[in-house]
Amino acid sequence: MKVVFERPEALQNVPFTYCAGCTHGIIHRMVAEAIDSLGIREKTIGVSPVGCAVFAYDFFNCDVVAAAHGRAPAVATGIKRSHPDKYLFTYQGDGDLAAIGTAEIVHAAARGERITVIFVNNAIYGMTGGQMAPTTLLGQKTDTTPYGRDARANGLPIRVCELLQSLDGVAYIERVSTHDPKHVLQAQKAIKKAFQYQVEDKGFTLIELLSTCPSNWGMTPVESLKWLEENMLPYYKLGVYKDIG
Amino acid sequence: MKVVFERPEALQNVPFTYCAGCTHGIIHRMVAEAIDSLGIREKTIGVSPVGCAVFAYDFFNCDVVAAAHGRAPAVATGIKRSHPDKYLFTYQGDGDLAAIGTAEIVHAAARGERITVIFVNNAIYGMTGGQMAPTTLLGQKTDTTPYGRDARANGLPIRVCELLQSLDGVAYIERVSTHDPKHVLQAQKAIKKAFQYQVEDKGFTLIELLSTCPSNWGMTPVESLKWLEENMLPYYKLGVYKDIG
Amino acid sequence: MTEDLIIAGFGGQGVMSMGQMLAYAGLSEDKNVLWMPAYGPETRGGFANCTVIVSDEEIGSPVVSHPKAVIVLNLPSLDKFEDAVVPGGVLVVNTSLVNREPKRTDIDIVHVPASDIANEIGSSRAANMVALGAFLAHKPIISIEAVKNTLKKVFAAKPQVIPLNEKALDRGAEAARVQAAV
Amino acid sequence: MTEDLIIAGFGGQGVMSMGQMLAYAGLSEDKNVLWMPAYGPETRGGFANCTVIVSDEEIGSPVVSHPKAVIVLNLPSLDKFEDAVVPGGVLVVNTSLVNREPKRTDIDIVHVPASDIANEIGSSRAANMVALGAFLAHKPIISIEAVKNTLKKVFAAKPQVIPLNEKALDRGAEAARVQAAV
Amino acid sequence: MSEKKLMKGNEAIGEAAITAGCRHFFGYPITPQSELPAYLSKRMPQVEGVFLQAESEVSAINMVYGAAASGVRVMTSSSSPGVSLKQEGISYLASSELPSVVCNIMRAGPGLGTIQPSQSDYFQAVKGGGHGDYHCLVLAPNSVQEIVDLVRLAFDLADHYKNPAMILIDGVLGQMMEPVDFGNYKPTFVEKPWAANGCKDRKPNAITSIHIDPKDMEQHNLRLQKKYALISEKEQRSEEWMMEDADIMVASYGMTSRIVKSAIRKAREEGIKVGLFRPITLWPFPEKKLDENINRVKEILVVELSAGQMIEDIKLVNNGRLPVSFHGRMGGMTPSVEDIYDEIKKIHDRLTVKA
Amino acid sequence: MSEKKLMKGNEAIGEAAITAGCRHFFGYPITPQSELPAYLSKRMPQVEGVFLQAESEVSAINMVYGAAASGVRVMTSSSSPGVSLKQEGISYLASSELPSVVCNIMRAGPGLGTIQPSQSDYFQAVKGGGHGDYHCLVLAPNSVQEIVDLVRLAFDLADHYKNPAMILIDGVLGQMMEPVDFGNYKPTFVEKPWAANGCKDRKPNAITSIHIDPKDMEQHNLRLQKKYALISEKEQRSEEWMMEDADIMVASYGMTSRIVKSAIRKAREEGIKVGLFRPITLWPFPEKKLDENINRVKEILVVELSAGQMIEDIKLVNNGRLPVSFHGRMGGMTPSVEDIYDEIKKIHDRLTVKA
Amino acid sequence: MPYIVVNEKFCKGCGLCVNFCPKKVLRISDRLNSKGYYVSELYDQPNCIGCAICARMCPDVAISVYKEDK
Amino acid sequence: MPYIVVNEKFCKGCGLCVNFCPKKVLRISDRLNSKGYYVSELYDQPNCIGCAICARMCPDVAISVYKEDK
Ligand SMILES: Cc1ncc(C[n+]2csc(CCOP(=O)(O)OP(=O)(O)O)c2C)c(N)n1
Ligand SMILES: Cc1ncc(C[n+]2csc(CCOP(=O)(O)OP(=O)(O)O)c2C)c(N)n1
Ligand code: SF4
Ligand code: SF4
Ligand code: SF4
Ligand code: SF4
Ligand code: SF4
Ligand code: SF4
Ligand SMILES: [Mg+2]
Ligand SMILES: [Mg+2]
Repeated sequence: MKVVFERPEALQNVPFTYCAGCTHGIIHRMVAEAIDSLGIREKTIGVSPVGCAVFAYDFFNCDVVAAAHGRAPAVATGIKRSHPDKYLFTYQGDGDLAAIGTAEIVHAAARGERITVIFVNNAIYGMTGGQMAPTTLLGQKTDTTPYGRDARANGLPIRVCELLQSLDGVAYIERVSTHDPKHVLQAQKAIKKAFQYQVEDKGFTLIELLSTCPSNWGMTPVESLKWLEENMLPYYKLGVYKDIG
Repeated sequence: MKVVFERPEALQNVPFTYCAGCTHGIIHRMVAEAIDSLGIREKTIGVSPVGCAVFAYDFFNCDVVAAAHGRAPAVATGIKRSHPDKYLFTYQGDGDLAAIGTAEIVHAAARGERITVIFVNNAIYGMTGGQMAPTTLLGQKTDTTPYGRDARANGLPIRVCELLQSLDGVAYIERVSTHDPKHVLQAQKAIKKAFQYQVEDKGFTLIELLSTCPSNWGMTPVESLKWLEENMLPYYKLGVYKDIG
Repeated sequence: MTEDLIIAGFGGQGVMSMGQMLAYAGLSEDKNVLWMPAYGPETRGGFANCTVIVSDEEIGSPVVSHPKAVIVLNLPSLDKFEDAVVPGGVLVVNTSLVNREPKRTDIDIVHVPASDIANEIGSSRAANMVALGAFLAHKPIISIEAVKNTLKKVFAAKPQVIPLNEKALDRGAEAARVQAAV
Repeated sequence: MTEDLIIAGFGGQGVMSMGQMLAYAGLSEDKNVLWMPAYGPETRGGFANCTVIVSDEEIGSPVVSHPKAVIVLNLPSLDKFEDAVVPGGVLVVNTSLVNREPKRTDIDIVHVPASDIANEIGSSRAANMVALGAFLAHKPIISIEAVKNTLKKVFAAKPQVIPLNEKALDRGAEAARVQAAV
Repeated sequence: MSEKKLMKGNEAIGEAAITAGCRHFFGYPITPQSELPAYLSKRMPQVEGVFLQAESEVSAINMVYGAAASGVRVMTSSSSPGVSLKQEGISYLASSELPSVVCNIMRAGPGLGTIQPSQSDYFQAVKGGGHGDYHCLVLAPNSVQEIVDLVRLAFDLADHYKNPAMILIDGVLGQMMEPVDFGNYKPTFVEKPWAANGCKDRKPNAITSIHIDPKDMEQHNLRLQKKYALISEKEQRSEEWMMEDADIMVASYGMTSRIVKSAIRKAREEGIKVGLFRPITLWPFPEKKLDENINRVKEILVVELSAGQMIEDIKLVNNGRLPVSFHGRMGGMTPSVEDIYDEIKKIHDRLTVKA
Repeated sequence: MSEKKLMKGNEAIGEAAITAGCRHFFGYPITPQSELPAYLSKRMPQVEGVFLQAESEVSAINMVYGAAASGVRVMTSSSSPGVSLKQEGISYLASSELPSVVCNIMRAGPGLGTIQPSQSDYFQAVKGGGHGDYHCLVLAPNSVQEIVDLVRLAFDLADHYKNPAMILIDGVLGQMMEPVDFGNYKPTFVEKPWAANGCKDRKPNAITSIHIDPKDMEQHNLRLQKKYALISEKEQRSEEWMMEDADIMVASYGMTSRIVKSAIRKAREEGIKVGLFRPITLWPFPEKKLDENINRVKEILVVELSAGQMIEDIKLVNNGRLPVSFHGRMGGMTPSVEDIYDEIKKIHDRLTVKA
Repeated sequence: MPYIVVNEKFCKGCGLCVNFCPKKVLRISDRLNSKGYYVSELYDQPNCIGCAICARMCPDVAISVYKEDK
Repeated sequence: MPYIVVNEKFCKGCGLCVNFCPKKVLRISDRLNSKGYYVSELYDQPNCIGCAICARMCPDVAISVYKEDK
């Protein structure tokens, strides 16, 4: 017998601290597999966010620097500019990347910073207990939109891929999802391609992954995937937003 | 004899502190005329930036609040949410709006904040003596790009209209120029329309104005307008980027 | 007279709301009350506990290192708080989820299969109320009546859950009384 | 011995570079030197002045309220600094742009039509050097030779401007000497 | 008589603000203050107020700047790292003299640290974490009821002095529940003719903090310093508890002072003459009362959740008169009643030997 | 012997950093420090270093965080409002123990203020403008030559103690030119096995400032405090000038100390026994030397460009022994030699009457 | 015959593997692990086709998949 | 006949009006204003057509334009 699927080397052998059924875990695995498949684990440095993935340094089996909330792209820039021969990825939630970290992500992209951004869009602030995120859908109830998100009062959701695609420094941006095995496979390819582009020194790369938060959405893990599919996909259209090839 | 052109009421009767030939002055006049033509001077509150326009409160004949560097959209939001019946405009340079203030402008636009943003793009930091701005062109020499802006080292210029157009809260965005009388007329119409949309409560409006900085570009005022036309127009394409009508 | 109590379990067992209920009830009896939560790290599903103080006097420290009573709803909570109870104090143990005997011999120990009883009467979620009933039967720092009245106020919006909770309190109290009688 | 000097004019008159030139020259003569700029507000085209201190001793305060010498290149600078000069000090005035007589009688006043002379010899930009020449002729805190040597170093990259500047220095010095002779 | 409600400290801040006429809140989520935005996101719409979650703390404080400049009562809140991000904005608020209320529900730093309670932002709050010479009014309640009282006071003082006011509490106080009585308070509203809210029938108003000519800027600073001196003269507040006959003074503020009270009770039971001096305003620091008390007692113990910050202000007033010792916990840990009691006992024994 | 160059203070910072082996600079323009980024944007490419203009001060300090975490020598600089924006980042650097150098070329606050020189960010620098209990090493040169020496020292100390170091000067010192000698200094590089620069042939490194369990966070804080105590023991630096026989001690730092020196010269000419005590490290504050001097003199005058900030640290060491008076200017104004002389004279007369 | 192994230390009983297994050969057992989760189990091994869909969807990377060496 | 008036207090002599006047009736004079700028002047009034292009391009809003009342 041969093992055809096992824990990738780029993951530490410790359990995640994510809630049961949270797709953060699937995304971790895919990132680790991309790193392994390119054989770059020892040359890869991750930058973890403030958000549920704040402990990512315990999970990835490579060097990891924990950034302040929203600043991962700046931290990654600092590292990349010091070690241009290393591969950098940031792992960021939607609050981290699209709210407090807006300037940092826009400018890292505009600079064409040679980093790979793993952007986990779960339409909520997971870690702090379920407040509205920039990506929270209209009508969605959260801790700080108790009556449902209202465009006038709370603003409209931000689509990050669409926002960044006009920037000349971007080499590759794609939005993928984690709600079923087929989409997970696609997501996996996208992540690998992003790292590949970095290895080839093409420019800034970002993969947005639609993800769940069963705890704060108040659903079971299976219900969460369904909710993602039915509610997030129509607004957050999957696909390649930029690819310089 | 009748006066067919005179200082608008919405300008104070004091000289500007801008350098000779700086198009900041033309833009001030156009904003003031838009306000006058809509008869909203007493209901208008301006928010001035940190940049050469930091003293705008001395020039506009309406209430003005001076924001911290880059934060004018947040300040304007604070005022608008307190006085929804008033008309708010921010007046911001490219450093102010597209560098340090990136998060604030993106989110004000995403929220569909009912404000009008007057965005003065002169491809440089005027006030601090000519450093690179996010909008500085490739190859352009500035105080902090002494060898000319290099994509790899300094990043690529940001096109603000293109960046913001994907946001659902935006009602109207147009890029105009100040380099000759014809374009000034167009610019004037655009500014008026933006205020008009605000009066009609349509959403977020922004007018980007290509502008000069004779002092830091090291050119005469007339040369500056030519340089703008020849160098900025090809990269910063004029036109309407969004108009919900 | 000042009574203090720590209630501990894991997130989702209703530890927090149970403590709040007690504090509300104390307030309705015109006592000074204080409720203080202690959460685990920002990540989910960890352990949770809260402190409740009920007193006739001004309440000083909200931080109680040696409470007069502890209610533990699961094993890790027993491990953590057993030693904290003051000598002569009370320890209520949810035996459904705790598979060892407490070691202390200088305190009163109330055993109550709270989760089992709760399941029996219809919802595992009511285990907290069963444990509370058991505690109050043993040590009536607040009357069970006051807690029931509080229940009515708190659940005014969804009255359907009131009977279950009342029943849970009663069954818990009963279990404690039976034990005392033994 | 410590010599201090304030040079004032408006932005673009070369006030700053003139001061720096003097400081460089002082350094080349192995003196302690200090150059300190004072700009107007962040907006452009305002007034500018700088302080130069040349000394055999350790230099203390860079802020000089009462300098031993002042060079003013325009009227507002005269208005601002006339009173500051210590009694017995020197005031050099660019009469081309200053249309009033200084009021002080307790100081040496050197009149020099610096802008006119500069225009005459080919570039209004050299007015600063004319004024500097005049000052040094009157009060040789540094030799004009040292300044000329400095010029050569500073403008090593564009040697074509050196002759003009040398000429400016000489013409300024000449004007001061003529005046002294009169 | 009004009824008592059981409320979390964070929620009480929100409700107190509403009763104080505050209808504008701009904030960004952070533990352990999240109950406050959650509460206000429910309550503000009910009173036709504005709750807006900003994209960051930087943005939130600048929204506060705008709202305050336009004359309304406005509040923001955060916890330590978030408050660090607000420092530029707070310096601007102070310089532009804009009345506003900023809450810091402190957690343990430095860095990301942990979400447990702390008092290690004292220096930042009272010495000025931002640039320049300025002061916020800093109020440090120690119970949920006092939170209500001081939040209201903060709004009134902020308006009166045209100055930002800060509510400084730790995470425990923010998250614990106690009964509160909202009583019959009426806010003291003042006219704000300086506000930028449209120049109908008057000259335009300008709100700014730039005074480019240093002479003007110095005058501006002197004006501010004069105001600070006045505030310091008029607004010092503190509590003395069991101090009448005390030999030992324990100085402590906020939640920590309640642990101290329990320790003092215990010590008093054993006849130790010890009392509490509790600053309620951290700035202005209650120097006058402290000074009086220092003249009466023999030794001082300072207890804080920090490496020792308020102790500097105590020492500055003490000016060498009495021995001052310190007991502190860090990183989210809190001292127990017994710990503090032990410290008191040690001092007591020392004093007894001496005598 | 190496030749002397005439350089602006801001440029000297840049060149000193390069000679100290710093090849990474991240900054954002602000007056009056713009000469530094301008200089380094020219110089860094010449030495294969990195000059990057960040989109904001917040971003710049976090780029510094990344570069420092990856083990290189790195610097940023700004002026007062910009430094306020860096406070969260500085707290993170301190907590994660990342060696780095931050320059603050102070201007007058609060708010936007003006671009003229000031020393009103002393509290922010030494007490911690960010959240939590932490310290930066704070060095305050008073000449362009000393800028060079202390910038180099800052890099060496930062590496040695794994701590951020700050260069605190005012705008005058940043913009004035003086001769400097770059001498033959060699930086003391240390191994950084903890750095996150790729985990080849070793276990992965993690750089973080979160310690979610308060027990761990307290231990972390205790470790930091221990380090700070060690630094305080070893790294206090100060200058005493004409103090041997002085009755009056004037305490002053940075550029201001030079005005004081001129005033002292003037006073000495008239036989007044006065000397200068100049803290060179503001943190750790030179308590030991100060203490010794206080035991010798009769009165203290503190001179600062602020409403009075360092005076608190002087008073804490003085602890009531001597009278302490203050002379300060604000808003970008500087005192004249005469002003300070007058203050000295006043004290002298007072002391003479007394005697 | 292919089979899978659930690392019970890692499994949180979320049920995603169960939900997506095309062969429906997985279920949540009544075994609690040390963290208090009911773990997933392969109750019908013979029908497992080793497609690894379960493993791909497992957020806790708790599943290894084995197949004949061909 | 149309004409323009330059507010000499405001004019900075930038020359934009001169550059854009379609009739070339403007020039920079040799009069210095109080700020030290050589101000613009209408030296050929009869040919001014009152088109206001100069005014529109004046960054210092220093120009007023007059025309016959029709
Ligand atoms: C400066 C600062 N502000 C706020 C916080 C509090 N905070 C921690 S995580 C978080 C948001 C997390 O949401 P997201 O980025 O979407 O990640 P998720 O947990 O959903 O994966 C916030 C606001 C903080 N730690 N620091
Ligand atoms: C927090 C902060 N950072 C930096 C500065 C310095 N600063 C003043 S204006 C300015 C840039 C101005 O450029 P821009 O916004 O393009 O306006 P312009 O002067 O070109 O019109 C900068 C960086 C500041 N005042 N505050
Ligand atoms: S809180 Fe939400 S995002 Fe965070 S680990 Fe739990 S389920 Fe995942
Ligand atoms: S510096 Fe440039 S942008 Fe600023 S006023 Fe002068 S010309 Fe205009
Ligand atoms: S998907 Fe993974 S964690 Fe979830 S039940 Fe299956 S094996 Fe367990
Ligand atoms: S490998 Fe395929 S068939 Fe086997 S258990 Fe997993 S999902 Fe089911
Ligand atoms: S355009 Fe205006 S400022 Fe310029 S020269 Fe003409 S009148 Fe003067
Ligand atoms: S109005 Fe027209 S024609 Fe007359 S001066 Fe102005 S630009 Fe020339
Ligand atoms: Mg999220
Ligand atoms: Mg600009």
